[in-house]
Order: sequence, then structure tokens, then C-alpha cells
Amino acid sequence: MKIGVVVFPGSNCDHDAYWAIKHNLGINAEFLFHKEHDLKGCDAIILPGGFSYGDYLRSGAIARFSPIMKEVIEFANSGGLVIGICNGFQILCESGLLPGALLRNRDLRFISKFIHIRIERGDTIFTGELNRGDVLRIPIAHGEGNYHADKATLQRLEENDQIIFTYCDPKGNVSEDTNPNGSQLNIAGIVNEAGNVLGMMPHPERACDSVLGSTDGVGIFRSLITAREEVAV
Amino acid sequence: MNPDTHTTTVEDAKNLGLTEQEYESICELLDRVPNYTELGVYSVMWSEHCSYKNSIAQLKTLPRSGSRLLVEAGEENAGLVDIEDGYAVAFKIESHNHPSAVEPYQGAATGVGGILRDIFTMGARPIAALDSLRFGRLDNQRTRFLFEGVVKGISNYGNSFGVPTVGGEVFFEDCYCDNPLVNVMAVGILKADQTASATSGAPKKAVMILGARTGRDGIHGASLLASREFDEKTEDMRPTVQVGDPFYEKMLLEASLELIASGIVIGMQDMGAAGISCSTSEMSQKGRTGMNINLDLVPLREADMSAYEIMLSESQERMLLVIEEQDIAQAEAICEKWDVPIARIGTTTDNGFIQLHHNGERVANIPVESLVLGGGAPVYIREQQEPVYLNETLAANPRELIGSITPSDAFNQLLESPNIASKRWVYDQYDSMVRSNTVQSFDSDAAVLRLKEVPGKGLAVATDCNSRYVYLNPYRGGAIAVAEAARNVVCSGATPLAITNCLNFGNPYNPEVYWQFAKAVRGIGDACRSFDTPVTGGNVSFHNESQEKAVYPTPTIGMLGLIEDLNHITPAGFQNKGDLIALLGEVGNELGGSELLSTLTEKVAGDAPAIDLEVEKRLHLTLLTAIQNGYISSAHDCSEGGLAIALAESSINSKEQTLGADVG
Amino acid sequence: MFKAQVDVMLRPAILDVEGKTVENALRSLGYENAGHVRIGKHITLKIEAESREEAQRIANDISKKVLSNPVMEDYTVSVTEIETAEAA
Amino acid sequence: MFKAQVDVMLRPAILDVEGKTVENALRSLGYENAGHVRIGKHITLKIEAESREEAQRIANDISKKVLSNPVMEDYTVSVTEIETAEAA
Repeated sequence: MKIGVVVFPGSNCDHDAYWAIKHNLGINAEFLFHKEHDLKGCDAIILPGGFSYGDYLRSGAIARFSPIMKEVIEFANSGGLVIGICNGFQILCESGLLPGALLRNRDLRFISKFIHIRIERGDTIFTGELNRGDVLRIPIAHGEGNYHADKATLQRLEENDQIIFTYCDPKGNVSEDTNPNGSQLNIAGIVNEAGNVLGMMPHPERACDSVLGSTDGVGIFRSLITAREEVAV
Repeated sequence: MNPDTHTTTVEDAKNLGLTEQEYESICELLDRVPNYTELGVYSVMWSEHCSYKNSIAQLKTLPRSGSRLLVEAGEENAGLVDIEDGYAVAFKIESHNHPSAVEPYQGAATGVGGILRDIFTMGARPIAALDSLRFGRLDNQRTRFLFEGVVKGISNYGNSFGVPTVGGEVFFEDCYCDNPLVNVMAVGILKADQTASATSGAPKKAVMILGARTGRDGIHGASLLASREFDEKTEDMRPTVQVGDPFYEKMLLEASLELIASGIVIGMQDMGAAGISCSTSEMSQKGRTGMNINLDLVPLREADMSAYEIMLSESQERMLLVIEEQDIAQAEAICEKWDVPIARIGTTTDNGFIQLHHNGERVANIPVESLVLGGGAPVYIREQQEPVYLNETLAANPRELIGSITPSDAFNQLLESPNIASKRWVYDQYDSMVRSNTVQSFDSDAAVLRLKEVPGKGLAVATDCNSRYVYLNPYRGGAIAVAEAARNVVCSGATPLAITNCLNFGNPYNPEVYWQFAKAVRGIGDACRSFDTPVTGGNVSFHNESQEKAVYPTPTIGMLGLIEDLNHITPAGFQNKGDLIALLGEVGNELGGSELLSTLTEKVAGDAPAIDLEVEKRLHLTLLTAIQNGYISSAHDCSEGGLAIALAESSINSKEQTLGADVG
Repeated sequence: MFKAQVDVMLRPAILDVEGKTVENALRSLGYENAGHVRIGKHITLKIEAESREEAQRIANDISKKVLSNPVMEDYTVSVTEIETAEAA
Repeated sequence: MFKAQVDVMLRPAILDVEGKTVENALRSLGYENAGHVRIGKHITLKIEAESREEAQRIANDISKKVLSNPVMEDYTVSVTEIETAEAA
């Protein structure tokens, strides 16, 4: 089992994702440079957080044109497992792998703090080891995390159960007060219709080590690994 | 007649911020009259910012070496402290006060960019940033504009570059209303045997410029701005705004670290104030070489820039690099990978001269030694005179000034004071967790980072300075600033190792200001000697004044501490119900320069609290031993607002915000 | 040589949080009669092309594919001929 | 009722880091003939005023004092009359 971490110019959470997978989860990890055309046989791909191309023009607007993204899109369209974290989620939306877009935070300020997200579905590739209704304490750090999609898309997301994580309070209640950035329906993470591509704004890789204050991120990566091993065997 | 090479007059020198005597000594050093380009180079190299001419004599009294220091203070771009296990920590604090007063967002952003380059030019990967900020009162519209712009500038640059901003402080005091203080500190980690030095190495080496194109940014930017007070005519300085590009700097970081790791780097220095002039001359001095530079080879952003402009430009995100000629291809390959341009602009020589060529003509021929600190740059001992205001402030009786007030009224008013109230609005804008090393940040006395490179060990870093105390008693204030920084890292479970300092003062030509400066430096030196925390370097910022008054003397101290065992990490908030609360050290009823006095009466008066450095040292050792023996569940330093506020903060930051304190 | 001016705005249906904030600032500064503030990007670029039509085509292509995100933004493009020497 | 369109751009001498990055991206995407990219703000707002001149005066005042940062930016304003009912 090997997980690839893509490195775009300006990605700065690539080392964190790599460390979490290799040292906290004990799974082989490899950096995939944006100029390359080869996913090096990775079983799953992570688009890490950061400020690819400085977030200039729009977050993820330029990274989506990187050579490596052609491979990632092909990999995803053929069922390959992909997680886009924060900037990675923005890149997935810009490249059309996920619907909607991430607009500026409602209060026009960057927000960095621990928040709570509720698991809306326990039966996906990314939440198999967790249960519907569980609350995870995971940090966010972004300036453009305000998820937006038109009415029709939102309706489809709800009908197909593609909304995986929503911003909530420590007890799991979802309301306007628990919405840090103005995202519609408190959306913190969604999957594509096929269920093999996840985009989420919170940073699970920052919550995989008790010394940092939370290990709630481990379940998401653990689910991905178990799901992948079952398919491979 | 090429304006670059026309011979100059003393008038030209004055326009460039040099005094008549300085112009004469330049003529003596050159044994002729300098041309305009040469005079420009001298004007920035002999500016306050680069030469430390008015401060070096005092700085030399500070303890600047110690068993753990791998480099003497001032030798390299940042301090370098050995933390064993083959690793070292580079750290430094610098000011970007004047550019931030002109344009807060870009001023603060380029301040972060500059201090980060000082760290990675040594081969260290930046792992933490802190910012120590001071503004006027919040009820002033201009202050709010500066405050929001500075915080946004720091937030965006640090977050985009990918370094966690983990600590710092924010103060609001009337004296800073037109002249905010923006001090930024950065910390980096590197293998002790893989450091890069800011040297030219030896003759016949290739001199390369790495990074962004050179434009007309900030000409007479940081260097000259630091020698002029601010008054209404700030507006006409507008064009000299430098723009930072954190994305480009991230590419520059990766290229620089990969170049250093490849072993081909002979010497490297970042370009800060005075750009190419400073990096070429300082590296040449350290390497005891000269440099022949062809300015036609410098990649430019604007066409037809003069030699003068190229040499003084302070465009951001650039480095100077010295490598062997046969390694140029390898260097180019590494830079190509990171999309960072690199261009050869010259060669090191053995004649000890900086020789500049432009459009086929030699436009400058300057002896290196004559330019640099420790060489020909002037050193002044200014006149000192005890300030008149002290007669009044020392005579005042703070207890009387406060008059009668119930403890709860005083307590509530203190909690509302901007200097004490929560700074969450500021630090929630900083990504304090990127690089996933941050164990504690803004709600504890010092920021604490675990070190992936040295499993089980950690670093604690804090910045501190109570400028009211320094105003009321510079010697004591200087010592207290170091003591408080030490106390903060000790409260987090760390052994204080070394400090960096950012000395923000008024106009050194004013004897009262210079008295404050000399006394504060003495206080800092004595405290550092007592705690065995040598000074590893830092920065001096003079001419911090607005309208007529100097800002309070503000020697910001950045303290680095080592946590031998991650189990020693101690939070500031109460942890368990039923824990006993103990006060270490006596409570003197000293209200001089207190937050209570200024909140209730808007006065800063009385004397700074007494400090006994020996008692302070024993306090640190006692607390640290108790922590290391596992007796302590939380520890918090009493500072602004005293014991009452310390108890309040420990309750507010307690586990799940559920605990209070019952004090007999 | 041609100069393209591209305006990229959030689609009308989308709440413009930045515009709202500026609008509130205007009110507090006494500009009672100003409102409906919306903020987007104004992008200028120079295009070498044989004809205005070709420059327009290139500008449209760039605007559609790179400068704007159809999910949330609309764009308008105007192209004018300029002397080669003229500054952008 | 009048509609003001304000473009706020960095002064030509000031480095446009965003424009530079987008320009490099366009090059790498094959738009060899596009360059000199500069990115600023396009702001639209509605102004109630008695006359076009008054609306222009208000728009200028707002642009100078609120919408642009005199230290680093220039602005241009154009005002057109619109039916009161028309969308911004």
C-alpha cells in the first residue's frame, strides 16, 4: 500500500500529510512533484493543503493545470481514491472532479482553530471505520472555505448523500452558529457521485498525533487504507 | 555625462542622509571624491540600519558568546544555538517599523519575508514565527487602519509561505500612534554540520543572484527611512513601497535549502536593506576577497535602471550566492526545478575591492573594508543625559494616583483593557499549526514546538518587553524584559538558552534617548549574564518617533528555550479540580508603570518594579526542577495586571474552560 | 499589439461578502446614497495578434478557461488596439 | 439613479506579484502571445444623485477615500445613468 502526496509550487502541508501517513499510520508515502506525469503506482492520492501558486487569481485556479493533474483526473475517473484537503479541495473543484466552489470566508478573514465536524455517512470509503453522527475535533486553517454550489447541485449532493462532513458543535448539533466560514448547509466535506474522491476543508493530517491535541484525523485515513486493502486483495 | 559616475559634492551626501564629516572620511578612505554610485553605496552601508554606527559601541557590552553558540553574535545572518543530537537552531528578531507606518500590509509582510530569509540563508528550515506589535490607542481611526493592515500582512505572508505564527504580543500605547513597532521573529532548525555561511569564500568563485528580478523597490527604503523621523510629510515617501511575494519566497526557500544540501554552496546571504550593496560587501569582508560585478547581468524588472538604482534596490525575495564555476550547471538545474531564476553576475577577486561595471563602463571601485561594520563604517559614542521627565515620574506615588477603588472594579476594568483582553481576533488569523509541530501557542506563556528531527525534545519561544518599565527605569526595564522572557519559557517547561533582541528607540542624537539606550543595554547584558542566556544577534531600530515625542524605549527580547523531555511541557491554564495554587516569589506592592495605573489614570509614573537577578535565577531553577519532577500541572507568569489577571488568565485558559480559583 | 480588459464578477445570485462589508463602511462614513456594492477582478493584459478579432478570441479563451470560474463567476472582455510601445 | 464602475489598479511601478504569477501560468499553458498581466479590483455600485455630475463627484470621492489605497493604487471611475428598477 502506497499513498502519493502531490507537491504543487506553494503547497505547504505536503510534509504534514506525508508525516501523518508514514509515521502516525505506518503506511508507505511518496511525494509526487507537480511537473511529473507519473503517479508511481500509488494506491491513493492526496492533494495537500497550502497556497498553491500563492492562491493567486483563485485558490487552486492555476494548480489544476499542472501536468500531474492530468494523471490525477484520469486516476480519479477510473475509480482511484483521491483526498483533497483544504487547498486540495479547492483544486478538485477547479478541475471539475468535485462540484461547486470555495468562496472567501464570510468574515473576510483567515480562520485557524480547532472546530468540530459531524459525520453524515458512515458507509463511505473515507468513513468506513467511523460511524454516522460521530463528532471529530479537527483544525481548520483557511481564508477561502465558504463552500458554494447552485441550487440544483446542492439538491443533487443531498439526494446522492454526497455530503460527508458538516460543521457542528462538540455535541454534533449543526447550526448557523457552528458555521465558521459561511458554507452552504455547513458543508465541510463532500465526495463525488462515485464516492472515490473526497474534498474537505479541515486538516485531518494535523489531528493524527496526541501531542498535537487530537487524533480524530486518524479514522479518515484508516478508513481509506482499509477500503483500499479490501479492493486490492 | 553618465549620472552614475558624475563626481559628487557634500550636498549630494547630505541628500543621501550622510553628514559632512562622513563625506570627508569617504573621500579620505578612497583618496579621491566618490562618484554618485559609490556615494549611494556608502549612504546605505553607513546608514543606521546597516552600520549600527550609533549602537555598536553599546552592543559590544552584551555577552555575545556561550558554550552552545555555534557562531558569535553578528558573524552570521542569525544566531545559531546547538541543541545536541547533531541539530542546531537558528533564530533572530527584526523590525520593519517605518515601512509599516507608510503601508501596514506590505510593510509587515516584507518584514516577515526578510526575517525568514535570514533564517534559511543559513540552511535552516523556518519552523516558527512570532510577532511583537505595538500601536497607538484603539480609539484612533489611523491606529485601527495600521493594526488591521499589519495583522493581515503578517497573517497572509506567514500562512502562504507555510511557517506557523505561534506567539508574540500586542500592546496599545499612545506613544506609538504614528510610529507602530512591528518586530518579527523567526526560528529555524538545521543539521549542525550543514550550515551555510555568508562568506565569499575565496577568489575566482562565481557570484550568482538567486530569485526575483531587481526593480526600483524601496530605493532609500529601509536604510534611509530608519534615519528620518516621521511627520506629516510621510505622504511623499509613497512610491518607496516594497511588495512581498510569499509564494515566490516559498520557491526560494526550497531552492536555497536544496542548493545548500547539495554541498555546492560556498557562501549565501539574503538581500535585506541595501540589497546588492550590502550582500556583496559583507560577504566579501567575511571571505577576505573582493568582487567584480557586472550590473548588466542582473535580471531587471524595469528597463534602463541606473547602476545607482540597481545597487540600492530593495526588491524582495533575492539572495546572493557564491559557488564554484564548475557547479553553475548543477545550481541552475536545482533552481529550474523550483522555477527560481539564477544568474551569474560576477566573480570574487583577491584585491579586496567591490568593482562594478555597467553598460561597459566601470562605475564603482570601493575598498570592501571601508564599507562595512567593523571596518571603515563610522562608530559613534553619543552624548548621554538623564531625561528630565524622570524627576516627575520617579517622584510620583502610583498608589495615591490610583485613589480609592474596590478590588472588583479594578479587576473588571483591567480585564477590559486592550493590553490585557484576549488577542484571539489577531491570532485566529495566523495558521499556528502548519508543519504539525505546534504543541502550545497563543494561550500559553511560551509557544512550544515538538521537534520531529529530535524525537522527545522540544523548543519553547517567547517575545517580551514592557516598555513602560523601560521608560520609567531603562536599566531595570531592560533586565525585566529578559527576565520575563526567561520566565515565560521556564513556565512552559524549558531551559532558557539564548536571546535575540530588537532594540526600538527614538533619535540617538537626542542625549536623553541615548541615555535610555545605554542603560537598557546594560540591564539586558546583566540579566543575560545572570541567566547564562547570551545575545546571539538581532537588530537596532532608531528614530522611532512621532510628532515630537520619542516612543517609549522598547528593547523587545526573543528568548529560545529547550525542552529536554516532551513530558515537561507545562500549560498556563489550570488542569485539574482540587490542585493547589502556589505563588513563587514575593508580592511587592509595586504599582509603578502598572497596567492598573494607566487603565485608571492614563498615567505612566512611579519606578519600575525592583528586580534581583540572583533571586530571579533561583526562581527559574526552582520552577524548572519542580516541573521536571512532575509536581506541576500548570504554571503562569505574573505580568501586566499582576496576580489577579494571572489567576483570571489561568482560569479562562483552563481545561475545557471549566476551572476557577479559590484564593485565601 | 492589443490590450484586453477583463472584468470578472461573482454571479448576481451569489452573496458578495466583500461588497457587503464595503457597503456597510460607506454607510458608516455617511455615504447614504451609495449601495449595491459588488467587488470583482479587473484584469488587463497585452496580446500580440494579427487582428482585433483574433485578439478578442484569445482574450475570450483565456478569460473562460483561466481567469474565471464558471461555477461562481461571469466575465466581460473588451479589446482595444494599442501602439506596441505604449505601456500596459 | 446612476451606476458607477470603478477600476482600482496597482501603480505601474509597483510589482504586481499576482499578475506576474498568472502571466507565467498563461505562458506555460501555451498562450505565448499574452503578457503584461496586471490584476486589480473592478467595483460596481449604485448612486442616487440629482445629476450625472453629482453622481460622478460622489463616485470619485468614494473611490479616493474608501475603495483605493492612495499609497499604492490608482483608480478610474465611469458613471452611467440607469433606470431605477434595473439590476446593478
